[in-house]
Amino acid sequence: MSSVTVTEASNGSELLLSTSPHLHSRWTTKQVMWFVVLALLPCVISAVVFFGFYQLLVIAVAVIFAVGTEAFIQYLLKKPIAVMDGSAVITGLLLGLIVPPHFSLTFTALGSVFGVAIGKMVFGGLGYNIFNPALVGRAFLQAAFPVAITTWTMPSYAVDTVSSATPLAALKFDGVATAVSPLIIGNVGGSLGETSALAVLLGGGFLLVTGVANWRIPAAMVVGVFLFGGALWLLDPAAPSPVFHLFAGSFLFGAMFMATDMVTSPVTGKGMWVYGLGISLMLVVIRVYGGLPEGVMYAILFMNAFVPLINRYTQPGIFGEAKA
Amino acid sequence: MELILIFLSAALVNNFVLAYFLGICPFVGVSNKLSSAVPMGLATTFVMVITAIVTWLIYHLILVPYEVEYLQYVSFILVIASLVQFVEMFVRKVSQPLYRALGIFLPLITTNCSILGLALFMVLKEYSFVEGIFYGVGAGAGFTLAITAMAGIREELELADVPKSFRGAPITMVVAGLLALAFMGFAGMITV
Amino acid sequence: MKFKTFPGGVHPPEEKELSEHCAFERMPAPSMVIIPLSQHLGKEAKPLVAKRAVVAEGQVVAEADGFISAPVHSPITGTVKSIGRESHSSGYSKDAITIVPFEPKEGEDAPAPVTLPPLDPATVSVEDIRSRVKEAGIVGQGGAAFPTFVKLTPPEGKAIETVILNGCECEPYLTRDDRFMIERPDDIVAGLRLIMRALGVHKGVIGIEQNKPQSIASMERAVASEEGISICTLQTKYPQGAEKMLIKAVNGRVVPVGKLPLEVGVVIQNIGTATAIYDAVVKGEVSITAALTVTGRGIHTPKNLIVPVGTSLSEVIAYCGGLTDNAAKVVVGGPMMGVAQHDLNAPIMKATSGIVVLTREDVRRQEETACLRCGKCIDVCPLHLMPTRLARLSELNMLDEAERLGITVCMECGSCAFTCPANIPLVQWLRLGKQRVMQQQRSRKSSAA
Amino acid sequence: MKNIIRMLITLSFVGVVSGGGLALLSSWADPLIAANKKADTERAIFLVQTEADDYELVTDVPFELYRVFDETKNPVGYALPWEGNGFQGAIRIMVGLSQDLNTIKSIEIIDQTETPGLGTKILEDPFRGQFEGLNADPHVKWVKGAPATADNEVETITGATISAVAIVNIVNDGIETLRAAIAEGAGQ
Amino acid sequence: MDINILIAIATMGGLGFIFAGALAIADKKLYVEEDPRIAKVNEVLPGVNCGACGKAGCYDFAVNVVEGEIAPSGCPVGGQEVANDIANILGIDAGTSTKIVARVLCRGGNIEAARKMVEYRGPQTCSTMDLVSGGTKMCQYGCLGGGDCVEACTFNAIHLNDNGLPVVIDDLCTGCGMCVTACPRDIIELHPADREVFVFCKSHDDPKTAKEVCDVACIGCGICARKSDGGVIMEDGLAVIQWDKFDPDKIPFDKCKTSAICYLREAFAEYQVEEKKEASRIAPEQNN
Amino acid sequence: MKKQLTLFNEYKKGIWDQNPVFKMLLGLCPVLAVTVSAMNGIAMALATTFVLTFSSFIISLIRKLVPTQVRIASYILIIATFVTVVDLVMRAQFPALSKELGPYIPLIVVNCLILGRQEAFSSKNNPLRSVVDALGMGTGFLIALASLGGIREILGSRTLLGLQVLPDMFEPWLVMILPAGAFLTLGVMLGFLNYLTLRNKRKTDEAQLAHHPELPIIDTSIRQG
Repeated sequence: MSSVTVTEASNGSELLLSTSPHLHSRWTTKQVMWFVVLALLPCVISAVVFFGFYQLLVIAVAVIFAVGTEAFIQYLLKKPIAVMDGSAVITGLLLGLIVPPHFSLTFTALGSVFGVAIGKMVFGGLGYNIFNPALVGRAFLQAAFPVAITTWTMPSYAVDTVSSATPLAALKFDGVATAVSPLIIGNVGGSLGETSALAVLLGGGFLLVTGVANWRIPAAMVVGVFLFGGALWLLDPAAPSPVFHLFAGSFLFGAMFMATDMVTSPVTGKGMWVYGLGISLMLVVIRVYGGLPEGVMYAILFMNAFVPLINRYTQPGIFGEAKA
Repeated sequence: MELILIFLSAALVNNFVLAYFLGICPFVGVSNKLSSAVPMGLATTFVMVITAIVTWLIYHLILVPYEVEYLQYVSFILVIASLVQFVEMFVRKVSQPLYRALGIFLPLITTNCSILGLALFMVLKEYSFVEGIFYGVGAGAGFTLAITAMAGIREELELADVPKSFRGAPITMVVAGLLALAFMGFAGMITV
Repeated sequence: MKFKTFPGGVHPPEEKELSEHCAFERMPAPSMVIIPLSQHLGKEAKPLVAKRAVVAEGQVVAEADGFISAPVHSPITGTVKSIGRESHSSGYSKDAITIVPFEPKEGEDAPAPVTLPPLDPATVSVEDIRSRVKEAGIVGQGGAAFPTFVKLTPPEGKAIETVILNGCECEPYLTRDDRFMIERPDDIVAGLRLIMRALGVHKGVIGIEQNKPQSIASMERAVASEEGISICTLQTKYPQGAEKMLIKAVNGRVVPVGKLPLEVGVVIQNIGTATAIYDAVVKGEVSITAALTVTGRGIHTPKNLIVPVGTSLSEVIAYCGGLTDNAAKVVVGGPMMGVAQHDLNAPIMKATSGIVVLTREDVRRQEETACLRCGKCIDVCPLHLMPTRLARLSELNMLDEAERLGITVCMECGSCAFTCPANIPLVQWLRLGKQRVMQQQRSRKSSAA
Repeated sequence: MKNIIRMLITLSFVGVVSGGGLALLSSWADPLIAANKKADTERAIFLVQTEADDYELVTDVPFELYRVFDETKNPVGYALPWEGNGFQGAIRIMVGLSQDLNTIKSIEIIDQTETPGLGTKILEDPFRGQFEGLNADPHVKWVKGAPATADNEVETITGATISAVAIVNIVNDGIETLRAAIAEGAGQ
Repeated sequence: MDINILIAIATMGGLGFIFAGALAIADKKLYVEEDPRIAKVNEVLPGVNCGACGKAGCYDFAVNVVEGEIAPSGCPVGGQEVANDIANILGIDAGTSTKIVARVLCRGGNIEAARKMVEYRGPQTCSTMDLVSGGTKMCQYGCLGGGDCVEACTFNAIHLNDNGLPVVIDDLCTGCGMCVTACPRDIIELHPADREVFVFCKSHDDPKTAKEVCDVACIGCGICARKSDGGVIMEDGLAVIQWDKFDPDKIPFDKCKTSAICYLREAFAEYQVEEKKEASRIAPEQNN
Repeated sequence: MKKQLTLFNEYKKGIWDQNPVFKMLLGLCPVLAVTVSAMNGIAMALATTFVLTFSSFIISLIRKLVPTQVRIASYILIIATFVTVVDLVMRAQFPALSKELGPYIPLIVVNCLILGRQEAFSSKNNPLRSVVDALGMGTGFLIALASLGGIREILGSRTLLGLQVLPDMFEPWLVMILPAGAFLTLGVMLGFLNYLTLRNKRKTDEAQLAHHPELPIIDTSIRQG
């Protein structure tokens, strides 16, 4: 090795050393996350419009506790505090949007803490969780406070809505089907963010167009719901129609924001189809046969558990390797 | 139709592991690798079906006619213990690697509560012979499903940055808890 | 219009406009040359000269050692200053011969440059083409620097149908092949003819990415009257120029894992190689210069240059006006697969295709976060691997699983790391894992033997 | 061979000792267990038929049914144990019925596996109490989300609709079966 | 006697008899010969499945020991105690197992070794740094200071000192060699714990370069080799100790200008051990 | 081989060092299933301890007589006998408790803890030692079940041993008395205990470091067994 002066050609400052590639696309984790936050705004707005300003408080509490829990645990584990990547904000927002109107702030906070701590940080934080943290929080609330979380009382200050019961519960327990148009606009009973199909589609469309969310999962879910829901409907016209499945409850919200969560969905293209179809199948089965009116949350959590297996068995054949 | 419902009920709604806490030992112990979890699930299913058959016969042909139902625990467990020992010998003969992988858990399949649980529930629910078999297959399938999903998750978690003190059993229990939460979606679906 | 391509891949900013209009310039002889003995894939060459020996331009200073190896010639007339470890653009110092220009003393005469006799391309025999390519020390210009003569000597019994000339130049920034195609289309076609002769093939295809309209036009003119040679316009996408991807795009064939393109009846040569073959056979030139692009926003005047092999990076950079104030990274090769340099004394080698100097803005730091499992890397991997998983397996040293998932297939094209929003240094981990897996395979093999 | 004999002897011996010991124990325990079970049933009967003093098992129906008498040995109604599906599993209840089968005196849940704290509200008075003196003619109805208005209606439990509805269904099913049986002349 | 009791006895006795018989038959038909000593040996092993013995785990080690492929003292973790136990089971002499520990043969820490004029970006582990132009230290042979060995040690026996060099805690070190495998530069070696003198350098650089890149490099002058009567030989510009002929008393330690050859106790004496940093892997690199 | 522990230590090891639940993960089915309340946990643990102790005693008595092939079958038969005893007695004398613990009493038979101890300990040690070991393990089991049951009871129904300990304001978390709650509580508990263990170990390691400030130490003594 000869002398190592950086020659006069250089300006004397240090050079950078790293592996190839030396170029990088514009996407960053932060950007992906904040895009999702942005996409959730229409839902937040619809929640406030249809259910009143109190809901803003619920959402804020959910976000604050999610972020706080993440930061606190990162501090405990002596990891760099990375809450600014926005993932905890998303968890909080999502959780805030899937609780019923006028939900207790204490419970919201508890769900947030549980979702982030047990649903995410225990697994090692961002990128390693198996289950969608927001849904974990919601499932915990559902199991812990089943009455509170299925109480769809309409706050008096809310705008006029068709019915306080959720369309799905109305159908299941009272046999009352809700028309499609209020489902699209969102002036029906339900969780904060899920009622307005319009707002959900607006945000979801944004995610799909920018490529933040993979289109395959919502597509597979819609196909699935028509396939499985349609089959049951044809067999038994009393069952909800696929269109009703599509717009009622949190199907769209789940399809756009929950199922497409990168961390907890499959990484392979084929896997995404399997995953989406699986969610739809579970969803239709739970909605039609189950004891609960709504099943999006459980369907997604259930399929989350199988994502590692899906990934494993749908991994792409290596280019040039003989297909088995 | 009834038979299918029995199967689904045992496999999903009233999953032995996640709803009844049966068979937790192998569920925690042998779920760290898919390559051992799947055989374990299949072995358990196999033993379950055989158990369902044999215990039904013993119960209905010996214990009930002679009114010695109080001997069910002792007689059932004797049957199960012997059966498991057969399976153990068989596996050992057939595949050494599998025998090594399942390690001490093969003898402990004897103490897999799910198997005795199956026999007892079957008596409790007064299943017919054929129903009993379906129940056994369903319970086995449920166990296999749970342990396979768990093994998949745990293999994935090998790559994850799980805090040190939570590696191994604790995270497995947490995952099982979350799985149980997810399985709650099936509640109220079938009640056979 | 949809052009042919392969599934996967990325489209980084092309940045070719910095240098695509610059005609080749011949750089004057440098103050000193360092000629690494290892400028090619395979065994390094064996030195033939001693310290203080006087060598002539074009003289062989190190001979090929073994079948997969290539001789090395002196690019200048001069005196051997030293033989020993010197900087190398791979980042690790390697054995090299350092030659300083000849300074005549006491009426000594400079030795005359050594040249080879020109051959007539129309009549030259297959053996002559091969031996000339070998003698001239030509190595593949595509990046891997595989000794070209080996590729022209296919094993018995392999039927070759097509020669594909790789004019994709899919690496951003680089414009060397582009310039070759614009400036020397006829020589390229003649070179291709020679390759086809050597291999006994009647079909030649020149694959060019659609972002080089000038080249396409120029090459189309050149092949207009040529029987059996055609142009194939390809979609601009990285890594379109990788052998397997190019074959997939051009004739839809899939090269099996661990096999050469020969397996599907194809030989691929680079545009630069074809030119070099033409020069060696028709003009009798040996491989003592490198054609390269010096570009990037970190350099004052980007250029396409013909540079004597062994010239130090710093001299080339100085010739192009030096680095700008915000230059941050000097990459030898393209920005996707090239090597960042820590020592600008490293010499230019036969297969060096470019020097890209990136600025602080270009290499802005992005924080690394945990993998989001977005699957983008899987979407873009041209070899259909799961980069994120493999990288993690490699990080945790779980080699068996990595091997099972095909880590050794990876060609380190960098598409995954380019696209990764979490900014994980996937390529680095993959490379480490690959190395370890291969080491494990070797030790397994040796213990089995 | 010797080993085989040892195996046979050991296991048989253990079996014999265990079987014998347990037989002895069960001959002590069995009557007690039977008594416990009887006491359970009795307790339930007296809970659903408050003025009852005595009861007898009705033998000519293909299901379990007790006829209940007051202090003066006058029949006051029936106690009907009935089973059906709840949210999680089978629910077994005891239904106290008037002589004409049109009024429910009370119900008592004997066995259930409902969600603790939620489905188990069927055990509590706000719900269970609604059945006291409930008109069962033609059958019991349930309403959701609003207080009962008619005398044959019960209000379901918020959040546990299925469990509550299950009880109503079980009651109706039991009464109907019983009516059919009695219409055929049984139980007189 | 009560008929019920007789029935119970007959039932259980009969079942016991039948299954015992069945098992006996199965035992004959399906028996797989396994040396009972394997199980016994497996029991005395530490059971951490660390692979230090070079086998696929403790059970595999047990199989190999019983088959005589490997010596009873082959388990470095268990030490003499386990070796004796195994020997007892096998009925052979244990042989003496000397305590083996890892030794780090590089003294070029952050202070001694020159650095390249570059900023490295990427994972801060030795193995990955080694891939990128050989890390940021000028020396191509020395310690990279990324702490791969610290990570690799399951016994917490290696720590980095405040000079960025790993040090071994003898009491905790089991000589399993995990650190040796982890080091991409091969500067960690296993030695008997009682060896006191080492050549703390692996550099084959020529004297000029060696001096330039590191203050404590072996520059290949050969003085130690000449005085050592064959205890030290020169290999490609590097002094290498021949342990069978080595005698520390013959080495002129003061003649070694860089103290590349010296007593272990002096080699790292002035540096303190830093606490093992849990988060060192993910800590963000310094800003540019 | 291992040194003989004193009887007291033999007892003590089951409580923490080899706690059947927290350290060895044995007998998890009842641990999870019956710990809806502290009382249930305690009852279950007592029943288990009873079976464990008696079967340990019997098995260590006959340990030399049983051929290996029918070892497991004989052991489990003995265990099952004692379980039936417990079951019959409970059904006869404590019908309420028997109803509560439901089908989990017979499952004591297949509690891996019991068979595990027989395999690992009683079949190799004398009756006295076996009984002491069984009692130790039983105590450890009791501690685990009682604490898990206690936590779940407090959070799930805001009572402890049936007495209300949390104010009415506190809405009970029903999830705690559901299966999911059992798994989660045990998971978090195990994690926390692991954390304590790891921290202790790190402390001892650090103490060792502090003990030798100038490193490394030359250990010239060759280990002689």
